[in-house]
Amino acid sequence: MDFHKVGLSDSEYKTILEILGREPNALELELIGVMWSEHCSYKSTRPLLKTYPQKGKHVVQGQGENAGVVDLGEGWGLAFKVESHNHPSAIAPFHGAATGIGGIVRDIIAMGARPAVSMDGLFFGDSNLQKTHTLAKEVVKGIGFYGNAVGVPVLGGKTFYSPAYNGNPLVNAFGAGFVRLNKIASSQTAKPGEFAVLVGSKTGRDGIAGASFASRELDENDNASNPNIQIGDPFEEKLLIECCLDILDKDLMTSMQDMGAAGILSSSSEIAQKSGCGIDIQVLQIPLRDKGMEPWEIFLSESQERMLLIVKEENLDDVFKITKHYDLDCKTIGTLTDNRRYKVFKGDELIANLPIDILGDTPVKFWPSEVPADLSERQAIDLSTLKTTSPAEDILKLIACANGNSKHRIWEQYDSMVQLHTIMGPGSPVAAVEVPETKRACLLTMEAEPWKCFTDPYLGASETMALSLRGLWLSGADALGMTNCLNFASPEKSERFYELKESIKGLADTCRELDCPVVSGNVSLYNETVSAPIYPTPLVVTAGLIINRDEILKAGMTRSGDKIYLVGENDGSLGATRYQKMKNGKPLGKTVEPDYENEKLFRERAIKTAREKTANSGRVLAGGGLAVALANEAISSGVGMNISIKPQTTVESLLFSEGGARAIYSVPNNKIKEFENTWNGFSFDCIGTATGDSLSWDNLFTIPISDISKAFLEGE
Amino acid sequence: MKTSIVVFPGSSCDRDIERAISETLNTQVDMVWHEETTFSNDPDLVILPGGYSFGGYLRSGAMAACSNIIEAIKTHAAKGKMILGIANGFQILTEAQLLPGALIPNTSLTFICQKAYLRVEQTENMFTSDYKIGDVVQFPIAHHEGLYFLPPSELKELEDAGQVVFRYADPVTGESGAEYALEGSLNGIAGICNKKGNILGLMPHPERATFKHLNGGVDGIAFWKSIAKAFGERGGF
Amino acid sequence: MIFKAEVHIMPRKTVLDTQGKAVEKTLIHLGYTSLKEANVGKIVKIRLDAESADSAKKSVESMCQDLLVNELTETFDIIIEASCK
Amino acid sequence: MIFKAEVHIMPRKTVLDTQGKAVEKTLIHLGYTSLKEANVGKIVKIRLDAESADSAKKSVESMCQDLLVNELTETFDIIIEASCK
Ligand SMILES: Nc1ncnc2c1ncn2[C@@H]1O[C@H](COP(=O)(O)OP(=O)(O)O)[C@@H](O)[C@H]1O
Ligand SMILES: [Mg+2]
Repeated sequence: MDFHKVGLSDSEYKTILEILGREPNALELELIGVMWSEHCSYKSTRPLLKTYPQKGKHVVQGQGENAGVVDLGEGWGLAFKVESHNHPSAIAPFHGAATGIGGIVRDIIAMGARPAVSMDGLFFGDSNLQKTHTLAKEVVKGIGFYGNAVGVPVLGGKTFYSPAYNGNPLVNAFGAGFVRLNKIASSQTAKPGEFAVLVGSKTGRDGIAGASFASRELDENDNASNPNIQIGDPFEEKLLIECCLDILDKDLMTSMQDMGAAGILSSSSEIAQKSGCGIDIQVLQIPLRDKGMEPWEIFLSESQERMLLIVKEENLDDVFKITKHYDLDCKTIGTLTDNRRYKVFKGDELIANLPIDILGDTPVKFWPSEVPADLSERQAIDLSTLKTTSPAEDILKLIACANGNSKHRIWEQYDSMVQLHTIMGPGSPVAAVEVPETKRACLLTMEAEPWKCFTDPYLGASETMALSLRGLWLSGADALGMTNCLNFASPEKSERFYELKESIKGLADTCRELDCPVVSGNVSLYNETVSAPIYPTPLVVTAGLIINRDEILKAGMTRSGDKIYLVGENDGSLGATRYQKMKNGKPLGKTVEPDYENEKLFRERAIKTAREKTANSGRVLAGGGLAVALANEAISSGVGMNISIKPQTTVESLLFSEGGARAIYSVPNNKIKEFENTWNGFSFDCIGTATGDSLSWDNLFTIPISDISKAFLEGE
Repeated sequence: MKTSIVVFPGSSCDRDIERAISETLNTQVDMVWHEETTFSNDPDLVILPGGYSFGGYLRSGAMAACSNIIEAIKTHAAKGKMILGIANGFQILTEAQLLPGALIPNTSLTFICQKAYLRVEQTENMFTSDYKIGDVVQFPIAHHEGLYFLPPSELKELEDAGQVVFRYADPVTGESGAEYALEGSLNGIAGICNKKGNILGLMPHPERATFKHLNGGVDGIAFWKSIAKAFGERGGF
Repeated sequence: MIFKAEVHIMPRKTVLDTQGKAVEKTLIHLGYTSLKEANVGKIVKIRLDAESADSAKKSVESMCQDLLVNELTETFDIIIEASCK
Repeated sequence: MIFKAEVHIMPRKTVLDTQGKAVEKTLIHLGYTSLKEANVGKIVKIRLDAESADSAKKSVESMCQDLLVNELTETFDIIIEASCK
């Protein structure tokens, strides 16, 4: 069998021969090929991911498990992770997106947590194309189909349109769950002599070699007919959640692992290797859905809704009883051993026999990195092209544009309230969920800034991360940790690898400087079609904590008579902003340089403002800058504003620049003193009053709120 | 007062209801698996929760209506005791023919999760006595098959008998009717009861409008209070 | 003997077939202007053991009443076909 | 001439028919122990104007590809019948 067919390079194959001291048989070659694929091995990014700050006082479980866990206090932890399901969603938008939710939910179960929150990061092609809408509709339907039925609320997300995603949409699914800290499950605690038990769906031919499929570029014909597509069954998944939590609650398992990419192979080899064991698997024991499946197909199948549990002999009967109660298939498929070998038996016949480390300790790949030839072109910006002749018109356009308008048509298709713990759901800049049985609240922000990362991967990633933190701080939360999904093009092209490397550096530096450890994540490479690569798209989700949920400072709570404050500098950068993109048709210019000292000053004051309740409402400046933040605040509060502030540089920069630690607050008159005291030592300015039913700004413009609202809800 | 919440495979609002009634009613709560054939604790109130029983496959509620526990629920109903079906629970009640009608896909053909405003049309039952006729309340909805359907003649009978309890309405004017039903329910019907008033089914979720720190409002509290009242009057506590 | 049965379940004419209407609209939008009408229903294919085609049909009819069909909103046809296997 | 067409759309054999499986289990629970298998699919009934049965079929086939069927997960059959009306 040709090793190239399983995705191995000449040098990789040579290494394999050295390790084994013999040629692998066909099955062994398949197994190694998949485990050494980019998707399973992270071979291009492992050294880079090591540069992330991983430790923090709230971190209970960092990278290396199915999901990270942070400490929420009072005995509770939050398990969370974001995953990509880009390639499957490009081929089969409905099923691809649906199984994306299914996959992340199982990662959360695997930590012993009850899945409690989802969020979706969606990046679609040109919003003017019918094709984009058809695809988006299917993706959203798929997410709703799965998430609604499995009973996990969607608390927010991100939707971004750009022609850069035309052939290659991105679907990133975030999941989080609550777990008792003394009940955390692990994939590293199996012991020799224990049994590997497969629970859930039967194994079929769906999704075979999906992992290697996700490790290459999409070719234009992938639409035709591809057997790789997986179909999800949220009903089975819901039963799986209840069943696994039940077994865990009764202390009947010692270790657990979900089956994601490379199904049985990766779950069984990972659990054995991480636990320092070997494993014997009996292929004839695996319940099958299709006839005549070959062993390699069985091991690589990505059939959904399956979990691998490690169970002591004396607990097997009880485990079978519980799985029967939930009407789930359950079968003992293997035994943990102490010989550190991965052995597959077909009856009495030994059909694969590999050292376990060959599947787990995969090689690293170093790609050359080169500054993109057109980077300086991307960073050049001609300010004279950015003049506004009608600020009112421009604001309305920014509010109505595909990336600025309300996404309610999407999130109203998701159940955002099931589980009865949603404090702030989709539509608010920050999501918030109560921590079970406590007065605490966990806050979440999802951010991505593809334009800024395109013009400067380092600065863009840094700003993305800072933005996600500012939202938490402003709401009154301390950041606990973050998870990230790195969506990039082929690392084999040196200019693309540069973008990847620099983005990771931007995230790592910002996380380190601002005390936010990285606890989990996912990498999706080869996101490009023959026509073009996607923008570098690191997406982050940051989790925060508020001890007293009544101290959350929300947006959209401005009351008539409040004073409006701008905290932070008047100007950010117009580079790669929503406004600049609208004027020039493509992203140009760099965003701001990070200023960590300033961020920390902001952090301290923002958290204090929320805790002391000196503001009624607050909102950080994001896409569209100050003008759009004010407009959004006015419509969500239903009250107008009279703003008066002189530009220090240009009107455009004042209204529309982005970046940096900046926010608007609405402060009731009796709290002004306290508020100003809090912000002493940071630049702040009272810029107006909340009143009337228009947003007006000196002699620049007056726009009725009803017009802004219409633009926001109806779009272009 | 004793309550049993029936749990079907795929139910997802069972724990939500448990929490909502535990905080608002003085009741002992039992979770009962659908495979049971009887209620062991002789409940006063049986609740069928929302969610996707049996994955929502074939028709929402159709397969749950074939569960073992349904016979026990029918016996409970025949005794004039209370049954409440919310969302999927309502669908199960119609499929089990404990309430008339059927719930078919929303006209939008999409799932809809939103705040919904309902006019209280009837208070002569065991679930809404703490409201006044004409009150407009907000209970969130979250469903894909929530369009209430009944053939015209039976619909008229239902209306004439005053069995419509909640109807979708305009929050400002309080006017109710089909035009306010996001999913296209006939006559804007959101919830109905049987003739005796001991069985209520509704698509909106009162349990999601029970906790003030959550984002669903608090209009559901009076709903739970009404149930308590029904028991107070009958000396049930 | 093993029989194959097909149950064709369609929305009643008095019930708005929203799905059919939506399909119709989209097809016409896609350029199929010769389309007059589209209706969407469900098909259940069943394999069952029975003495005769007649008893197979009876059995399937009763499945329809018990589970497969909601006669308030749906109508159905049953097609029985003896299977070779 | 007006033709009636029926499209029977079923989940591919290699794809799990979760709905069929659930229906099967419930029917057996209801006592239909002679049941061997149940599969659930969709049926689309179409009326359309066409020159001939052949061209009607071609047209419906193309509707299937464009909208009605997801060939990654579903298979379909088309039945054409000339209509009297
Ligand atoms: N795909 C989605 N799913 C759920 N909520 C979404 C989705 N896209 C956007 N939202 C919600 O809409 C709001 C604004 O979305 P976002 O993309 O961040 O726009 P902006 O950049 O204007 O803040 C947020 O509350 C977000 O949670
Ligand atoms: Mg945002």
